[in-house]
Amino acid sequence: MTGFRKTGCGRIAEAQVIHFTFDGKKYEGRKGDTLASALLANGVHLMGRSFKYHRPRGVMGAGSEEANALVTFDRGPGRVTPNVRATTLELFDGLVARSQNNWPNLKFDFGAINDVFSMMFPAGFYNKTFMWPKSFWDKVYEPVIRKLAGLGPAPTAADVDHYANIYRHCDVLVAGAGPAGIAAALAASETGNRVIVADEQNELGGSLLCTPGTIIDGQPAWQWLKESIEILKSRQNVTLLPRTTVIGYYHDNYLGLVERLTDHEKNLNPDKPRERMHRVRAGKVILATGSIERPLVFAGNDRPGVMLASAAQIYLNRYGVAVGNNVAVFTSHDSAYEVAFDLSDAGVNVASIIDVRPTVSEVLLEQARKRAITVQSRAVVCRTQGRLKITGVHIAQMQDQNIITRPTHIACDCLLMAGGWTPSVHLFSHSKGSLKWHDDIGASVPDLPNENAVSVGACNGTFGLTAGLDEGAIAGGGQGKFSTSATEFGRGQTWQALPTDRDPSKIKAFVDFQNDVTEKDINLAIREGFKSIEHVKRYTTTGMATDQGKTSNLNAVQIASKAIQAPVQQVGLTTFRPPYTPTSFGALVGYRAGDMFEVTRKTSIDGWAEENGAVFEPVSLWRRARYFPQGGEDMHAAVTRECEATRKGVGIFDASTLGKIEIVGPDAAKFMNLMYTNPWTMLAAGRCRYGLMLGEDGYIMDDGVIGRLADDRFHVTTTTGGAPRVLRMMEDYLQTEWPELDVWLTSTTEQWAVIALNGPHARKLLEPLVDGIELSPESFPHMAVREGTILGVETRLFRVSFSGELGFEINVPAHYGRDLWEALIKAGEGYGITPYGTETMHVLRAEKGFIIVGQDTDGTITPDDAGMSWAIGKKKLDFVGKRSLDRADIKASGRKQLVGLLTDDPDIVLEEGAHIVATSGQSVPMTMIGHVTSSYWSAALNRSIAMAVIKDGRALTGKSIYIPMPKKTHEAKICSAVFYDPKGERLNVV
Amino acid sequence: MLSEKNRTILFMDQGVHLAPIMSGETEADGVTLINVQVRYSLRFKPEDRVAVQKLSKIDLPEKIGVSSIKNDKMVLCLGPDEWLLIADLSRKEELQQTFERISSKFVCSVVDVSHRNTGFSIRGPYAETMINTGCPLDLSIRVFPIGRCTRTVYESTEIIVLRKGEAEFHVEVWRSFAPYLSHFFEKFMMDVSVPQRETGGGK
Amino acid sequence: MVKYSVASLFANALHGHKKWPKQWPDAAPKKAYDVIIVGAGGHGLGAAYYLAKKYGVTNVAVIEKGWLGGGNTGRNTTIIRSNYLYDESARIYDHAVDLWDGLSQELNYNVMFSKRGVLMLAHSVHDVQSFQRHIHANRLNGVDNQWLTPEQAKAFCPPVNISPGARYPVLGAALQRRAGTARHDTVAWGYARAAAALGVDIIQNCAVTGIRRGADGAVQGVETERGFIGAKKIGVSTAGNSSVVMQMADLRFPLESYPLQALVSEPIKPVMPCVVMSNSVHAYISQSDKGELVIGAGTDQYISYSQRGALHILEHTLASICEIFPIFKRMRMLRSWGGVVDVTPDRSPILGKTPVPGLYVNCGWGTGGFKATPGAGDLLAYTIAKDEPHPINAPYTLERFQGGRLIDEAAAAAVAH
Amino acid sequence: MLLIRCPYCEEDRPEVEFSYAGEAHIVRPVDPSLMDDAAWAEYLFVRDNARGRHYERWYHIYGCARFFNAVRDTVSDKFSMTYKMGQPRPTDAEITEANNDGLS
Repeated sequence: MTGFRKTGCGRIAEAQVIHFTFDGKKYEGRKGDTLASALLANGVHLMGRSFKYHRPRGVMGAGSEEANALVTFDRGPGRVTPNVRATTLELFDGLVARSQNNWPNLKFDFGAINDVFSMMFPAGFYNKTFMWPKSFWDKVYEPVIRKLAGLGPAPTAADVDHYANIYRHCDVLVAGAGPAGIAAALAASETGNRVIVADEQNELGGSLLCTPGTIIDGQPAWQWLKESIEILKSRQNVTLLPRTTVIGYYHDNYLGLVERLTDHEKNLNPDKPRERMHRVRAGKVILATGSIERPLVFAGNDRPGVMLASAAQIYLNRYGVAVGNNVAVFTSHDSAYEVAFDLSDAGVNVASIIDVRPTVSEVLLEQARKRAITVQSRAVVCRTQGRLKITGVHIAQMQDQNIITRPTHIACDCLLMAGGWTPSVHLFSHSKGSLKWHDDIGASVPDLPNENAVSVGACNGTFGLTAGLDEGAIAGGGQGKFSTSATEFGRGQTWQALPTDRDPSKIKAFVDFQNDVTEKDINLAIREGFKSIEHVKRYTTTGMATDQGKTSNLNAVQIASKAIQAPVQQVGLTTFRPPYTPTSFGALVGYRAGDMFEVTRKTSIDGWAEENGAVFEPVSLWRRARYFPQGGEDMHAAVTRECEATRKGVGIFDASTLGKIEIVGPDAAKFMNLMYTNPWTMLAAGRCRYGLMLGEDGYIMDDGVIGRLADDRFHVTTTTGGAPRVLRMMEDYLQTEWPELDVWLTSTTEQWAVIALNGPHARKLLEPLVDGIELSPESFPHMAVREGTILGVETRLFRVSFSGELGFEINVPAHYGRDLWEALIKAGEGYGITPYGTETMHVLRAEKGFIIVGQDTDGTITPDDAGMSWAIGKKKLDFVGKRSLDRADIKASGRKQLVGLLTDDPDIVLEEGAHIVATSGQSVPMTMIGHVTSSYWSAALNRSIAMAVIKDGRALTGKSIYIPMPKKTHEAKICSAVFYDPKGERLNVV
Repeated sequence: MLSEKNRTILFMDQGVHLAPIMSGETEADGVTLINVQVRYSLRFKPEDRVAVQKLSKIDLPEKIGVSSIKNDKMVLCLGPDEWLLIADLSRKEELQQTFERISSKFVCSVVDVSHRNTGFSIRGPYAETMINTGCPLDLSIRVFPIGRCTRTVYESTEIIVLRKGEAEFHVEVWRSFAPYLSHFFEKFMMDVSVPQRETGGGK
Repeated sequence: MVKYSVASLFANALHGHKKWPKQWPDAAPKKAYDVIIVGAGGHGLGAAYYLAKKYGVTNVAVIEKGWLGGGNTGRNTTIIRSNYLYDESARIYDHAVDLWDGLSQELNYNVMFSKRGVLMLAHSVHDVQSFQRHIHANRLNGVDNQWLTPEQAKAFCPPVNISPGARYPVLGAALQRRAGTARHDTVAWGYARAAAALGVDIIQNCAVTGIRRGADGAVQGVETERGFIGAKKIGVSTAGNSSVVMQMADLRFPLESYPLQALVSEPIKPVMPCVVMSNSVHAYISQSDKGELVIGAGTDQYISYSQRGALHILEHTLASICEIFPIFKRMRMLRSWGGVVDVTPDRSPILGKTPVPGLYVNCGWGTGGFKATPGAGDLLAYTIAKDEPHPINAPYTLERFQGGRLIDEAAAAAVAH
Repeated sequence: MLLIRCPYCEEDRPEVEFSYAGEAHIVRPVDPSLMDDAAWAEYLFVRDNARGRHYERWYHIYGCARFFNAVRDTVSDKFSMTYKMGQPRPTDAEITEANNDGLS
C-alpha cells in the first residue's frame, strides 16, 4: 500500500526520502516526518501495547499528548531512551526505534493474557488480594506484578551525552508559538522588550501548521506565519526557542524550559549537549499553550486505527499523510467536520460522520452534502471491530443515552473521534492560578492568576483563530485587529461514557488509554466510596500515566461527576504537577555531572601529595591526604611508620583546610567572649588559646586554636567542615543581637596555607628558615603566635601542638604553600622528616586525649560531657550556649562522658562505633551505656587505645566494661583519655 | 640563626591548575586566569567613608554594587560597610602604608585576602552568556552596566562579578573553587563552538 | 465488612464488579464522640482503628479537612525502616515495622509492604564511622542492620556506581533487610475501611476551625465547618499543620513546617531491587510496583504551607541521583509534587499528652512519618485510651525541649570534621 | 526560586543568593541566666510557624552578606516587604501598604 502519502498535501511531501527501522523492519519516510507520521504513511497504526492489559494500540494523537504510541528510541549504547512518543520523535535517516512492553513481539504479546482475565483486574484489585500466604507478597506476587508492569526497558548503560543549562531573563516569555503566541510575541517585541518564545515543536506555528487554507490579514496562513517568524528573527530583542518545552512554572515568574538539541540530528556531535535547561525569570508570562482534543468514551475506543480527529488533520495537512483510505468520523463537536472535509478533499473516502448531537449546523450539513459525506446525528458508535487494526464500526441511534435502534455495520480502516477541546491550563495551574469551570465547553479555564501571567487563545478557552490572534496581540501590548477567513470555531458537547448495545460488563470503554482505565473502573471507584477526584485518580490510576492525563482527565472527572451526581466543581479537578511533559533527568542535572557535580576543594599542597602517592579521603568539600603509603604499605603500616617518625623525629602535615576567620575591631575580644566558652580579655597579644564554641543549645559545635595578633585582631581557626557554619553563626549574632559591637569578620581560610611541623626536631628544622622570630622556648613558648618571614615570605607562626610533641603551625599566603612544603621536606631530610596524613594526625591526638569535634562529639555532647569544663570561663556572665548548660537534664547524672578505654587484651583494636555494656552476658536487647568514639593502634604505647562516651563514665574510672561483638565480647577498663605523656613534657624539648 | 644558603625566596604558584587557557574567537577573547594581584577586604563604618576616602585617596563607592576602576586599582563596594580592593602586586607596600594610616584614625578592619581569591578575565561575545550558565543574575548591559559589581553565586559557589566592558567581565572566586568553575567555562566553550541553532537576534 | 480475597474478587467479577460495597461509609457527624481524631492521614486513621480494635473505644470520629490520605500519607516516598541509633528511636520505629509486617492481613487490605531492603550508602570515612555506630547499636538492640562492602552493595543493588573515582565514592553501605516500602494510599484506605467496619465515623471535607475548652481548661470538643462536635478526648494528627491546630488550643509548639518535594520517573521494567538512601548527597530512591522510580528530594529552606517546591531543589536531587546511578540520566521525570512536613528542633516526633487536659498530639515526624504509620497510630491510640503514654512513646514528650533530654538522631549522625 | 528584595542592595535578587534564617524578632534575652528552663526553651525552640503572615529573617549570604527581616505569606509564599535588621516589626497598615505597592 502506498496510497497514504498524499502529494500536494502537507509541508514535507516533496522533502527528501529517508529510511528508518521500526521493530527491525525498514521503512521509508520523509525528512520532517515524526516516527508516527512516517509509520502512518506506511499504513502502520499499531505502535504499542497498553500498560496493564497489554492491548494492541495505535497512535491516537499527533503531539505530546500521545498516550499509546510509546517506543524505545535506540541511538546505540548509552543512548537508549524508553517511552518516547512516536508522535514527537523526529525522523532522521537511519533512525532505529522499537516497540515496548510486549513479548515476544508487538503483534503477538503473551502479556495480553491480562486482557483475557481483565475481569479479575478491575481498579484496585491488588488491594483486595495477593495477601495469602503472607510470605508470598514479596517473594512471588510482587516480582510477577513488577515484571508485567513497567513500560520501556530499564537502562543498562550510563548515559554518554551531556546536558547544559543557562539562566535567562526576559520581559516577556511567550509559552507556545501558535497563532495567539506569535501574535503576542510580535506585539510584545515591537517596543524593544526582551522576548523569549518557546514552543515544544520543531516548527513554530501551532495549529496554523495544519490549516493551510486559512487566510490571515489577506495572506495564506503559512505565508503569514513565515513572514511573522522572519520579523521575530530579525528583532535583536527576540529569542525563538523551537523544540523547547516549558516544563514548569515556579515562584515569581521563574520557569524551566527544556530545549532538545540533538535527538533529531542524524549526525550526532558528541561535544554538543543533548538538551539544555533554560532557567528563565520573566517579567510577564504569556501562556499560549493551546488546547488538546478529547477522545470519546465508547466501547472499543482503543482499537488501533481509532484516533483523534485533530491528529488526522495534522497528519494530512502537515505531513501529507492520510490516516486511512476509508475513514469514519465519530464526533460531538463541529471541529471534526473540517477534518472530514479536508480528508475528503484530499481524496480519502469518508465513510460516515457519526454525530452524537441531535442537531448539526446546516452549514456543516451542506458542506458534507457537497462532498457526498453521510452524516448521522443522534448516533453513536456502539462498538468497533478488528484486532490489530480497526475494520469496521457498529452504529446505532440513541436517545437519552440509550440505544434505540439495531446497530448497523459499516467498514472503515480508521475511526476519528472528536469529543471537544480541553484548554491546556497546566502551566497556569503550576503557577497556582485558580481555575473556573465552564459548563459550555466542559472544561476549566484560567480564572485569577497568582503570578504576572496572562493566558491567551485556546488555553484561555478563547477558541477560534481571529479571537486567539487578537487576544494574543492585546496581551503583548498591541491591538488585536486581525481579520481571518477562519469560520466560527463551532460548538460541541462533551459526553461521558457513551452507550453500547452489548453487556456493559463485557466491554471496555477507555478513559485513560495508557493505564487501561475504563469508564467501569471509575464507576467502581465511586461505588466503593471514593468521591474526591484525587481518590478516584489514585484508586484507578487514571491520569497518572506518562501523558499525565492530557486526554483523559476531563472525561474522568465528568464520568465521576455523573456517577456521584454532583457538579464537577464539587468532585474537584486533579492538580496539574510539573513537568508539563516528561523531562530527562539529564536536563535537570545540566552541567552538574561528573567533575562538575560538586567541587573538590584542594589545598595548594595537594599536588605534592598526589605526586607522592597519598591516599585521600573526602572531608566536607575538601579532599585531604589520609596517609602516604610507601612501598606497598597498607594503612596500618603507613600510619605506624608516620606516627613513629613524628614522635621520634619530625612529621610534616598539611593543615591548610582548617577554617580561618580574622576577627578585627576594638570590640574583638568582647565578641570572642560571647562566641566562645573561654575568656579572651586577658589573653595577651602574641598568645594563643584553645577555643570551644557551643550552639545556643549548649552542645559543642566547633573548636580550634585562636591566636591574638593584636589587641583588636584575632586569628581564629575552626574545624575543616565547620568553617562556613561558624562564620555564619558569628555573623548572625553580630548583626542580629550585637550590632553595636565594632568588629568585623573576614574569612581567611583560603588566604593561608598551613603546614604543621611536629616532633622533637621541629624547632631545629625551622630555626634557620625563619626571619624576625626568635624561636627559643623562652621567647616563643607553647601557645604563642608570632609574625615574621620564612624563606622571605611573610608568615604567621603558631607554636601549638595537636600531637603532644613540640609543634609549630606555619601559615604562609596560599600560593607559597607548595614551595614551602617542598623546602621543608628538603631541609628536613637530615631529621628524617616524614609527611603524614589525617589518619596519623588522628592517632597522635588520640594518644593525647584531644577530641575531634564530630567524631568524639556528635552534637549531643556538652563541654562537661567531654571533660572540658576547664574551657569555660567561670567568671563570664554570658556566652552562646551558657544558659542551656544550666538546664535540668543537662545537669542531671547519667549523661555520657568522654573517657579513655584500654582493652584487657592490648592487641584488640576496638571498632569505632562499637557499643558498650556494663555487664557481660546480656541478652538482646542489651542495656547500652555508651560507645567507642575513637580507636587506634598506638605505636608509641605498643598497644591499642580507645576513647568512648559512657554514662557517668568518669566515676567509673578503673572499672571494667564490655563490648559485645558478633563473635566475642571484649573487656576493657575505663581510664583517663590522656594515654601518652600525661604531664605534657614532650612539648618542652629543646 | 638563619643560614645564608637557605635564604631562597619561595616560588609563588597560584596553586590553581587549570586546563590550557581557553581561547575565544579573537586573541583577546576567552577566559584567562589573572596574574597574582593584591586584594584587601576593607571594612569600616559607612559614615566614615568620605573621611577614609579623603585620607587614603582611594575612591570608595558609596553604593553597594558600584565599583571604581582607576588604572590598576579596582575598588568594589560589596556591602554597606564592605569594600574589596584589587590592585597590581607592585602597589602592595604603598597600600599597606595607607592602611596603617587608616587603621590609626578609624575604627576599621583591613584584611589581606590576596591569596584567598583567584581572578578570571572573561572576554568576548559569549562572556555574558558564559557567566549566566550558572549565575542567576540578569547580566544584560541595561541591568548590569559597566562598572557594576556584586558578590553572587555560580551554581552553589560564591563568586564576585565585575563588568569591565560591554563584553568583558572580571570574576573572582575562592582559590580552591577556581578549577571547578573553569570546568564549567570549558564545557560551555565546547558547547558554543559547535554550530548554533537558528534563533532570533542577540547571538 | 466484605472480606477481600481472590474468591470474593472472582465472585464479584461474575457480577461485573457491581456489588462491591463502599469501602467506608460517609458519616454525618454525631453530636458527640468519646474520642475525636483530627486528621485522616495514615496516623490518624490508624489511631482510630487501634482505639476501636485494641482499646475498645468505638465511639470515635476522624475529622478531615480535605480527603482522607490526601496529606503527607499520599505524598511521600514510602520508605519504611527502623535502623535508628538511639534506643528510643529504634524502639518506636521497630514497633512500627513489627506492625507493618502483617498489616495487610490484619486489615484485610493489601498495603503492599515489601521487604525489599533499604541500603544506605556511606561516602566518607565519617559516614562509615557513623553507620558502624548505628549497626553496632542496632545489633545490641535486636534491630536488623548489617554492613556491606562496596562490592556487596553493588551485588545487592546493581545500578549503584561504586567506582572509586566518583566524587562521592561508595565506601560501603548499611543494609536493613526487613525494611522496604509500602503503597502509601492503600495504608490510609485500609485503615479507613477497617476502622469504619468497627464503627468509627470518618468525616471528610470538614475542617476543624477551633478547639473548645471548658473553664477547667479541658477540651470539650471541636468547632468545625459543620458545627460543634463534642468529645472529652481529642487526638491531633495533622502533619504539616500541627502548629495551626495546636494554636486552636492556645498552645505554641516547637515546630516549623517546610515544603518537601518528591518525584517519579516514567515507568520502566524492574531495575531497582531495593531502596537506596544516600544522606551525604541527599538522594533517596526506589522503584514502585508500577515501575516508576520514586525519588525523594530535599526540603526548601523556608517555612511554607504552599505544597509548592522550587525547581532548583529537584535539579540538585537529580544531579545526586545521576551521580550515584549514571544509568538513570536518560530517564525522565514524570511528575513532581510537594508536601508540608513539620519538623521539631531534634527532628524526632512529639507523641503524647499536651498541657491541655484531654488533648493529645502526634506531630513533628519531619520527613519520616510514613514509616511510623502503624506504630504512631497504635501509640496515639494507647495514649488517648489510657491517658498516659505507652513506654515506647514516653520519651517523646513536649517537655523534653525544656529539660534538654532531646532525641537527636540527626545530630548523632554529626557533621564532617 | 523566589525573588527576594534585599533592603540593603535595594534590588530583587534570586533566592539562591540567600539563606533563610528563621523567625524574626526573637530577641536573645539580655541576661539568659535570669530565665527559667521553660522561658529559655521557649526562646530556643518555640516558633509561631504561622500559616499566613510570617515574620522571618534572611541572610544575603551571596550578596551583601547582611541579615535582614521580611514579611511573607507562608501560604502563597509572596513577600509583603523586607526591611533592615534592627527596624521594628512593621504594623498591619505598613504591611497592607507594602502589599498594595507590590500589586501596582
